[in-house]
Amino acid sequence: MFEEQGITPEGDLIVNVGPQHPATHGVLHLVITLNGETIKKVEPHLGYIHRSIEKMCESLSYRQFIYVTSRMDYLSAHINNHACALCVEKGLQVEVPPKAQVIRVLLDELTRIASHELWWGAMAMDIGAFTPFFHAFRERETINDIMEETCGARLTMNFMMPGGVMQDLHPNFQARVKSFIQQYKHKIGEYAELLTGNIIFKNRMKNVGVLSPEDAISYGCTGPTARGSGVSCDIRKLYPYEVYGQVDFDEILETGGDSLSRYMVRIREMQQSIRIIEQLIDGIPEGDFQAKTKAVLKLPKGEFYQRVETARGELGVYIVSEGGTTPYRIKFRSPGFSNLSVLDRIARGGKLGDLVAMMGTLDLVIPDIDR
Amino acid sequence: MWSFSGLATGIDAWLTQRFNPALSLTIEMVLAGIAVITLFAVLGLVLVLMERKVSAWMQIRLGPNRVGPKGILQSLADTLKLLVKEGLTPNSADKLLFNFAPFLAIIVAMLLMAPIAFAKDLQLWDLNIGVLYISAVSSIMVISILIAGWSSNNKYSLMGAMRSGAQIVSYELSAGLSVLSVVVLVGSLQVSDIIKSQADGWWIFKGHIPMVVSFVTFIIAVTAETNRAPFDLAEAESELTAGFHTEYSGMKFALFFLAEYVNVFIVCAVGATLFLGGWMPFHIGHWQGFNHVMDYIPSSLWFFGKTFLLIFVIMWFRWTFPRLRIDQLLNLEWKYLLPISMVNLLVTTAMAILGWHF
Amino acid sequence: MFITKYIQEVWGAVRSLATGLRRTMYYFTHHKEIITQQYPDNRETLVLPERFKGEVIMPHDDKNEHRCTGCTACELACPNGTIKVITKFDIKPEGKKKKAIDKLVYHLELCTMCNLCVQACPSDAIKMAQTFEHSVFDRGLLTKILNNPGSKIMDGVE
Amino acid sequence: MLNDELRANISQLLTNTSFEEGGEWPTLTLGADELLPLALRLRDDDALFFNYLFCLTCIDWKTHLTMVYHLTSTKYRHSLVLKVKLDRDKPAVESLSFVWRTAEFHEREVYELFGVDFIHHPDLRLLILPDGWEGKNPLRKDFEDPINMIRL
Repeated sequence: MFEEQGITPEGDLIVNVGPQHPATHGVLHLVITLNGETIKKVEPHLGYIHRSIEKMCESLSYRQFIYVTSRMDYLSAHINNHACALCVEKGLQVEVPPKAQVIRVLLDELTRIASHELWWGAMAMDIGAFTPFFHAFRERETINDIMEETCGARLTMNFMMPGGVMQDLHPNFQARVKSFIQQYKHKIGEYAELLTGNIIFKNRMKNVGVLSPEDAISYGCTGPTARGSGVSCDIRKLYPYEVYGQVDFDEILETGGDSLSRYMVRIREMQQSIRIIEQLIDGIPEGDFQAKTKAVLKLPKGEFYQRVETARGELGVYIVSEGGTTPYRIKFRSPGFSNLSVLDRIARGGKLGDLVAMMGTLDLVIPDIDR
Repeated sequence: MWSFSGLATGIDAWLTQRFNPALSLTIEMVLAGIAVITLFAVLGLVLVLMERKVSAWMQIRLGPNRVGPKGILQSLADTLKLLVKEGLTPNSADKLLFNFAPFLAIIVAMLLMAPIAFAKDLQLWDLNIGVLYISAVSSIMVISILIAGWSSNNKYSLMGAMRSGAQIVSYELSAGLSVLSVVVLVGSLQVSDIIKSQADGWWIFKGHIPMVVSFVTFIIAVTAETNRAPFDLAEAESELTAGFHTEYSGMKFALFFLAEYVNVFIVCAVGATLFLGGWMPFHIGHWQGFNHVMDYIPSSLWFFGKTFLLIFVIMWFRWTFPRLRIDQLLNLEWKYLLPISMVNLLVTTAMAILGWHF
Repeated sequence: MFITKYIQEVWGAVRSLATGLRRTMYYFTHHKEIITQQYPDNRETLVLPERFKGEVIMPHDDKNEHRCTGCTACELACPNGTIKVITKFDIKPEGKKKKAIDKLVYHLELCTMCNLCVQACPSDAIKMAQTFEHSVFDRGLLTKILNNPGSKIMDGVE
Repeated sequence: MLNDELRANISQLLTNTSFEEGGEWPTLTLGADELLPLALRLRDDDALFFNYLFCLTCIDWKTHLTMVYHLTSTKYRHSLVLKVKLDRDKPAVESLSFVWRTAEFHEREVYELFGVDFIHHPDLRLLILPDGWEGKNPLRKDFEDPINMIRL
């Protein structure tokens, strides 16, 4: 009888959070065991948006499969495409022209800012502040407009292709990015006023969902989630790709391990992205935006692994090729999947209100987890 | 000058002329009821629109602007939508209590209208324990929320109701204590007495810092008592989807919604009455000339102006702050607000005894 | 001391809240900052960038001629099977047979606007249009035939 | 060269190891029963310190299955690939979820997509697929689903 009503024999409530729930931002389904307000267990049930992208990619050619990956982590679609393009290039051993490299990095960083903007607004909404959401979207909208002008789409651009990028930058790109940087620097102070400095917000975030560095590594957490615990894991620094080795930026590390640290990592990371863009925007090299590639791409027999840093952490693309025009097996090591697995560990003992704060700062994108 | 008391006595005289006293009393009661219900409906429409506009402007949006000129008929359209929607009752819910809870909420809100002085001589019932009556009746509100949460047979509703219970019961303390500090100064619980005592200046100005402190605690406490953000844990939508009214739909949901807004209006009216002089115009001590000029502004305008100012403040809070967690919410009350208002009451009492106020 | 710490705590909290309130008040009073676009009303002035990927179209010139040779490069490039090229054989005046398109069927409902077909086209016959209001009541209407009826290939396009 | 040092180090640790040629990182192929002891040694040895399993997957080679483990060390920044050949009809391998906690979710994913049985896994259930998909293994090459799979 108790089982039917969702009560454990100990008298704890079993509550379904999701798949339709305002805090899950998608179709994440968490089954949580609650003792009063205190969380005893969190069990994720996934797959509500599982499209088996890995299987789909097995029947698509090396040029075609890239567009599918935009639908994984749709907030950093560019970076997903970038990872796939890099992995194919690694197999083809194609040298990407310098101009294409700079364009890719610029768009990556803009995507990262846009993704963090959305995270900031959505996380603020999770913990009950509505206004930051709209303020974040104002800046995100500017980036989307820039993307639209150059790539022709706002969310799933499919602008990267093996060998370079699909089109040259739009003539307005530089001027618009510069004006965006000005706008952004002006607005970042407002973010602090609205949320970062707020005493209620700080109390909601401090010592909530503490993740130790050992756990972060063992659970495979990457990106801002792990860097909030002081684990250095920025792929852009450790294994530089494209022009990341030549630009000057800091890897943001916070040592608290709690939700506030993860929050601060992302806020400071946005400023680092601005720094990277500022260094690159004036010196876009002349030349081709695309390397010459064959009409039909064939990867040599072998295995290729490429890691990139998306807005959420380390994305790994693992292509196993049999020498054909389509990948034999492709695996996307998505950052959200590993980051989600740590939720049970950090949520236990917290309050129900803490769960949304933790989910907010883990920055879960459900299509990225389900793939 | 034209006054509401003339109108009331006129109606009374006209009725008693034609009917026997019992019938005329009944008719008067019905008239008063109709007036309150009309006020309810108007308040609901105005406050919902106001909330939407305030939130929109704070969020760099335009807000409703399609229905009617500048969107002023938006809430009417919303009401129409809610009226024609199906009111679902979950299968496993306690049907009687489930359907009763929204009515209890609205009845409580209606009862609270009685002692509020909307303008000079416009008061339904000036009973001698007016403020106590408001504190007492507003506590019944929590019962309707608890009934709604319990009878829905939904875990979200239940948790929302339990949170709300803990919250309202604790915040009633500091709200009561800050009300009490005014009562101590006035020496009466009657609403008309409280307003009259502010003829030479409002209590927030006359009462030095202790009154300001109790005004601030009052605003915080009533924000919590009416379940408004940042204390909207009972319906924290990112945690409990909609809290105690998760299972409600259609008109039953609308009643809860209306009750929330009317409660906001009532607590702001009480705040305006206690601290800002109710319908009393802005008077400064013995500046007769200035006071006379102020008297030319109608008293109802003063009352509604002050009330809506306080409502705006509460909305301003809602659209700026994140929500508190349940333990922080209770910490705030028991560790900060309650000690502060207790010390404050002590100081106010000393002030009243020694006659230090103006 | 305990009391000073307590008061400092309260003061700091109140100040942090006041900065937030000041910021929202600023936006409440400054309506110029509103960025809302009133979409259906601004249809006339709405300009989409020329690269915007709305749907695939085949431009025709005023003589009702297009540039498509029917090489099926777009069909092969498409990851979703959105494009289907149906070819026929034209008889040229000099009696030679020449391959040409009969219909270029485009399934908008399958299209992900990935731009790969436009990239693959060797004769620039198709391009992306800047339309975006694609909703229709009948799904069949989303299957489009890109070449106009009676159109033929432009001279000089091989 | 980091990879060469690592190869030498591991060769000392293990007799009769054979590294696969090619690839970005040193690749070890081993039997299913050797995996768990080696994994523990790789993690606990101070000179190797492979504390981070960054990718765990499986490949269906039609004749057999291969488990692929990508390991790296956050201290020395060297990486290693472990491969375990499994029988296609009854694939079973020791679970690594006690060595690296991230393996728990990844192994559940591999279990449902490839049907690999992980021995001593704490909670081996379907993770992504809905109930009723046990034993169907959609990522295997011979999987057919005429309703949901569209072939172009």
